[in-house]
Amino acid sequence: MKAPMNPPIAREHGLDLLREMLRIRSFEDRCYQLYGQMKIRGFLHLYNGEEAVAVGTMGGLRPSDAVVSTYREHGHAITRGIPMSAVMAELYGKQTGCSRGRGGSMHIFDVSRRFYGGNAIVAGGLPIAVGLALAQKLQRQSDITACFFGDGAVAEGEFHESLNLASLWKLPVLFICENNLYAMGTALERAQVETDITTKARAYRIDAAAVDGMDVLAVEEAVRDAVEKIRRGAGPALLEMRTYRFRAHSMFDPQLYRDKAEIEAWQKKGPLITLTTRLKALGLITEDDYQRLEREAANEVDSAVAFAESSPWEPVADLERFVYAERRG
Amino acid sequence: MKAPMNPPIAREHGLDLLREMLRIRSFEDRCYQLYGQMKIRGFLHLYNGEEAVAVGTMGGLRPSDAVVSTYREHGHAITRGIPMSAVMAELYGKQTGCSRGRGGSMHIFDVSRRFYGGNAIVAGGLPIAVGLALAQKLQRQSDITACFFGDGAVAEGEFHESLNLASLWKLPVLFICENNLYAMGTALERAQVETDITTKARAYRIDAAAVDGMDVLAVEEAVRDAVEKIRRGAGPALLEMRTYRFRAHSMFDPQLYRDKAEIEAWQKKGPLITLTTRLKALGLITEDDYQRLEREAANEVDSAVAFAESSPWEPVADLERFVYAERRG
Amino acid sequence: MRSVGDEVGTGMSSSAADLAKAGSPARMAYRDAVREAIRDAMKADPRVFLMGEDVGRYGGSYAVSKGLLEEFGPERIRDAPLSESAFVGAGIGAAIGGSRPIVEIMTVNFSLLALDQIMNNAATLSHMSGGQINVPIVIRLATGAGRQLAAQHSHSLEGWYAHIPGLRILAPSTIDDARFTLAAALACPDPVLLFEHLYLYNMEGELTAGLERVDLDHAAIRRRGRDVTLITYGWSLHKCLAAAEELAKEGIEAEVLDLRTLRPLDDAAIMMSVRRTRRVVIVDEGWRSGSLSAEIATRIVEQAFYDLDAPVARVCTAEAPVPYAKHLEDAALPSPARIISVVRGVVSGNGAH
Amino acid sequence: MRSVGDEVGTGMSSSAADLAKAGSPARMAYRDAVREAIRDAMKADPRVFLMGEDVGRYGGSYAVSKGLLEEFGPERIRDAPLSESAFVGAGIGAAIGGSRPIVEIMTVNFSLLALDQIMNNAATLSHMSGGQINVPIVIRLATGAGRQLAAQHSHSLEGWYAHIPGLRILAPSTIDDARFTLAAALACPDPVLLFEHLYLYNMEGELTAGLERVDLDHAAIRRRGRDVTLITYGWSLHKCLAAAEELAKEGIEAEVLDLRTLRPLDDAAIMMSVRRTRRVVIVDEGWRSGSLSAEIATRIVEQAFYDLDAPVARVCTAEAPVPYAKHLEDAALPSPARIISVVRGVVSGNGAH
Ligand SMILES: Cc1ncc(C[n+]2csc(CCOP(=O)(O)OP(=O)(O)O)c2C)c(N)n1
Ligand SMILES: Cc1ncc(C[n+]2csc(CCOP(=O)(O)OP(=O)(O)O)c2C)c(N)n1
Ligand SMILES: [Mg+2]
Ligand SMILES: [Mg+2]
Repeated sequence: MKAPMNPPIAREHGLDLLREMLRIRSFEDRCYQLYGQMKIRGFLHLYNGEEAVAVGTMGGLRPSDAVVSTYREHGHAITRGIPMSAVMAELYGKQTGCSRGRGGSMHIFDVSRRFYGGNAIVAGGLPIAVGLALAQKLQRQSDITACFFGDGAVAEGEFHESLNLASLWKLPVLFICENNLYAMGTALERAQVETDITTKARAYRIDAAAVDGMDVLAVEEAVRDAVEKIRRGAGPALLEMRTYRFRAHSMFDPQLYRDKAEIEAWQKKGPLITLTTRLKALGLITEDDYQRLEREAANEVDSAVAFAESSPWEPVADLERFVYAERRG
Repeated sequence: MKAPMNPPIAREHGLDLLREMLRIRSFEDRCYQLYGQMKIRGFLHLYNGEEAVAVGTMGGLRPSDAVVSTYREHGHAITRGIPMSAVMAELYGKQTGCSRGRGGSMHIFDVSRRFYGGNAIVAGGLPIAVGLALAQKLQRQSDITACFFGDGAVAEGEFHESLNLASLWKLPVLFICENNLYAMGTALERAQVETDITTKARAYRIDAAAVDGMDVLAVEEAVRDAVEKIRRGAGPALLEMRTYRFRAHSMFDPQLYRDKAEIEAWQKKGPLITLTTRLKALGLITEDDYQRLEREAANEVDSAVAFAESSPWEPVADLERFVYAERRG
Repeated sequence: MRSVGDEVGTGMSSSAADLAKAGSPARMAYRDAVREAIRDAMKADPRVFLMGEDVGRYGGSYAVSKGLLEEFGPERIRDAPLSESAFVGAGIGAAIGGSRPIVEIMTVNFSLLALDQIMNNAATLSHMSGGQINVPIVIRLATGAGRQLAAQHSHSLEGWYAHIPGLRILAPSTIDDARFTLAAALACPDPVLLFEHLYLYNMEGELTAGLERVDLDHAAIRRRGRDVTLITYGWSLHKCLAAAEELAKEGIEAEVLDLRTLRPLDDAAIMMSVRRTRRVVIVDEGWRSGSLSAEIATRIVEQAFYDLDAPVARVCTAEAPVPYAKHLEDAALPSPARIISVVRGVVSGNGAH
Repeated sequence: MRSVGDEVGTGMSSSAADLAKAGSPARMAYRDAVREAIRDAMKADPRVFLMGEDVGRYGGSYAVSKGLLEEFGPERIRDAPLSESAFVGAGIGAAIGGSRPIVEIMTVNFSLLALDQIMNNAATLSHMSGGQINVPIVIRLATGAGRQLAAQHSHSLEGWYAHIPGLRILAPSTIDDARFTLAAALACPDPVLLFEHLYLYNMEGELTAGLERVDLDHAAIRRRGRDVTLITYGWSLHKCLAAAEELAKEGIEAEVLDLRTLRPLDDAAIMMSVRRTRRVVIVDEGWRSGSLSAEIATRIVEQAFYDLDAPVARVCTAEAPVPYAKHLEDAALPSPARIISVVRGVVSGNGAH
């Protein structure tokens, strides 16, 4: 696993990274409460513990790059720049939601930000990402496509087919595997005989590296290197982000498959703690800074909730709207 | 690629191997003619050039082992012991065919010989083979399952999923990849970025070796070693048989994608030539032996054709028979 | 067919023990009935095993298999990787190889990834091999919408699967069927798909006293009525029963026919009821166009056209991917209210030609 | 909708050049018409590319794309590995990304491996994203039986695909449609599946002089008749036309309606014909139960019940995996002979209620 080089880091940048991770954390914590209040329904998969992956990755992308995500995508969406209010309204199922209430938690879309969703079929997004990258290459763009997926997705046939295709055609795809060690209740080593995902990637001649997914600086650095190569036309790359999900898989998960000790051990090296400790040690931020950012995040979530609460519902008459495009040709 | 050890070989054994390969060759050549005469219809995929793979592999299996094959399976079926007459009758679509005329060339079945077909979906047989091996393991049998597939199948998601499953559960599967360098008109290197199939197998922690598929003795030896390990409970193994198809992919293939020179070069190292040359050099057989075996094979094919010609058709009234089992429970 | 009762003596009693927790021995939730059916089968036949994603450690994504790993161990309660095509195909292979797999596809939505194995292998091997091979696999799938799971997680494809020759498609919709259909399915040499609507798992009910087996072949009248026949299955059955209660207050007596088996369809039971009531409303949760309701309506026209006093009507799901928002999802799915208004139309409509 | 004619001037003339080989400029085989349509599209719009197994070096498994690799190069005529799910999904992604992919799935039989991408992505993305995304992908699939390719290679699933909201399903069955449907499909922002029956490729015919475009929305009456309406599509259209000729000799004038579009269905055209002839036989190559014929029959009952003088009848494929042997396969599929005898029954049947 690549060790972070601990590059010199500027206070402002450190604060930006911390701010983004706190925005995600407090959004997710609020979602958890709102689910209890039945404001949010359906499946809800929270990102707590994995914030460094989203934040470290998005920072390395351009607005014109494409992003394909999974059903655990709030963090990706928010740090990509989709307003919390539009995401929260979507979770409420409101007309002002980024998918007009049709998608919910698993289907956050914002084409204006090249955020191509939220996909609820494990590994279902990989071929889509390959296709977006194919279009980028055919159109001679210098943009790339970043594709998030979990360790469980690696067992699916679509992983195999997509990596081969991307590598064979040298497409500009950054595959980001969020290896949080579990696919629902199934530990990686009980689902896949080769647990080193970078080894698998190399079987498609794809450049791959494992990264400490709890260290946002390590993620940033690895993504910067990979993206630079991909833009140069070197073909796809895969980064295995070693991370951990602090909460249950979804709101229905009794977590019989892992014990508290394991969770606590990982929480000790959580992304917020890791970055804050480093920044404080370097004397770049104070506890006050942290408190302020946390408050700002909470306020942003408050107004997102207020926005969602006060937003209208899509008229029932529009149920079948958008099944087919409204303009033809 | 593993070099054959050229083990001492007995005349009888040499003759057996030659006989089996000649039986396949003359069966396939006759099929080619019969297709021209419209006695055989549908898709017909001939095995010419690959005989050493089937013959060298089947010799290493027990009658109680299971075999899963592809649509290019005449050679596997015949050398497995299915009477030529039953196979030929199937190609004629007759009631006496091993699948009662319902399957044709791509769907040869003989459960009494644990020959589980003929599958016309590329890679479609791999999960079935994994399942047969799972049943063997659950039932504490010492039998194994041999699964044939082509280089093209390796690109399919089912290859990925099946190899992982077999390795994860340490199932007794012998994966035999008949790498003839082409999937229809698509050369391996234009379809897959990693062309060494043993490298891919190792990404599932599966023991793999490349074998000269034109040398039946090399195939025999590699299969013997692999099967012995698998029976010991070491889990699955994969053998990449480097071979070549002498005829078109099917009867509709104009072969625009490869040139005569390449075909001729491979024909020079064909399995029949390779073995015959060696046996003659060792003074184990004479040209007369060869001629005799060729005649015997031709005669066997003659009577298979006669049998097929004189066999009855399945009554049309039985069209829907066997869609569901006739006995319930 | 193998008799379930013969084999489940111990199963029944130990299940009774279990169920004591859940209240009276005869009362149980659909989820528990399915679990008991699996336990019985595992005990009755060592060839039986359960395989699927998260059926073991996790306890089943709908808690159906909770506790079974502890009872039967990891070899027979097999957690599978995310590889639908491979583990469904492996189930087919294991069935051919003499085992009796119960394969759980977590939800029908993921079965699309295994469809090649189901259509091209499970459904065809017997016929294509001239009857040499049977594929006694049982595939269990959660199906249906209504939980705000959005477009990719709300499919109702059981009627669509019923298009495929070689498969048997069942939809156990009562506690009795949940408790005993599996045994009949395992005893059947053909591939059987059991569709369990996700709304049913929490449904509680009484197990019919003394019942020890059910068959795979017959529809069942769940409510008698003379004015109109509601033909349905799955969770929609319970919507129809609710609608029928309301309609009774208006003096409309609806007969409710639970198809139970979607392939083959029990034409005899359908026509018998239709000939009596002469009016039909078909209720199914599939998208309207090409849903099972179309096949049923067509068979009624083919076999009982002159017995109809009104056009066959149907209540199905709107022709759209199922949306997340509650109000939109509710509007998309069949509801007692929609069933009632359609029935009113059919019954009041002048039937004279 | 974009006008094809506006763009294909050069395409037409150069195609004419090509076709000179094949005889008179206006006469061509279905296969060549499809190829010309692809050439036109490639020339008219640089965003268009063709992707699929063996579309390049091999020339297309049905020789449809023969010569296109040489003309347009490997970047736009893309040979794909055996990875149906990935390259169909990649087509969807490329369409979202602003390209105009024509994805060839060699045959519908292999599309099962890509069904998750088609149903859960292509068909849902527009609705699920609140209309932000269109998926202007065109997927071409060879379909149908009749060539003794046996169970796994003889599926007719176009009617089954027509169950899925969000997709447009077309079945070009004439030289004109083969020549011009693709352009309309590429101009449409929705995902379009074009089903080409493998028996059509060798069919030759005259291109209607002056025709420059066709639409995606309307059925077409291919033969006028007053006694019965044959509703069909694809290769079955030509079986129906042959049957109609025979029936005419007996004085039975059959109207033959070519659906052209299977989703959405052109209800207006169907009902208009049915109201005139008052008798209907639906012919489709799908397995009978749950075939498209069921949906059509049901719509007729829903919308024109009182106009019918006889029950709707249908001629479909037997409920079995399609067998290899010629005599069994012929018996399994719809044939002019079966169509004729069913029509005779429907016409002679006493329509009085
Ligand atoms: C094809 C498919 N199979 C099963 C599921 C049910 N499911 C949803 S999430 C999940 C686990 C995925 O694990 P992983 O890929 O590691 O992502 P994570 O949830 O850990 O972020 C499963 C099995 C699904 N959504 N899609
Ligand atoms: C899933 C699937 N896709 C496409 C086809 C069409 N097809 C039949 S054989 C073949 C090539 C397979 O090549 P390979 O696996 O190398 O086997 P070979 O024919 O060379 O023995 C293709 C593309 C198919 N039968 N199944
Ligand atoms: Mg995970
Ligand atoms: Mg090959």
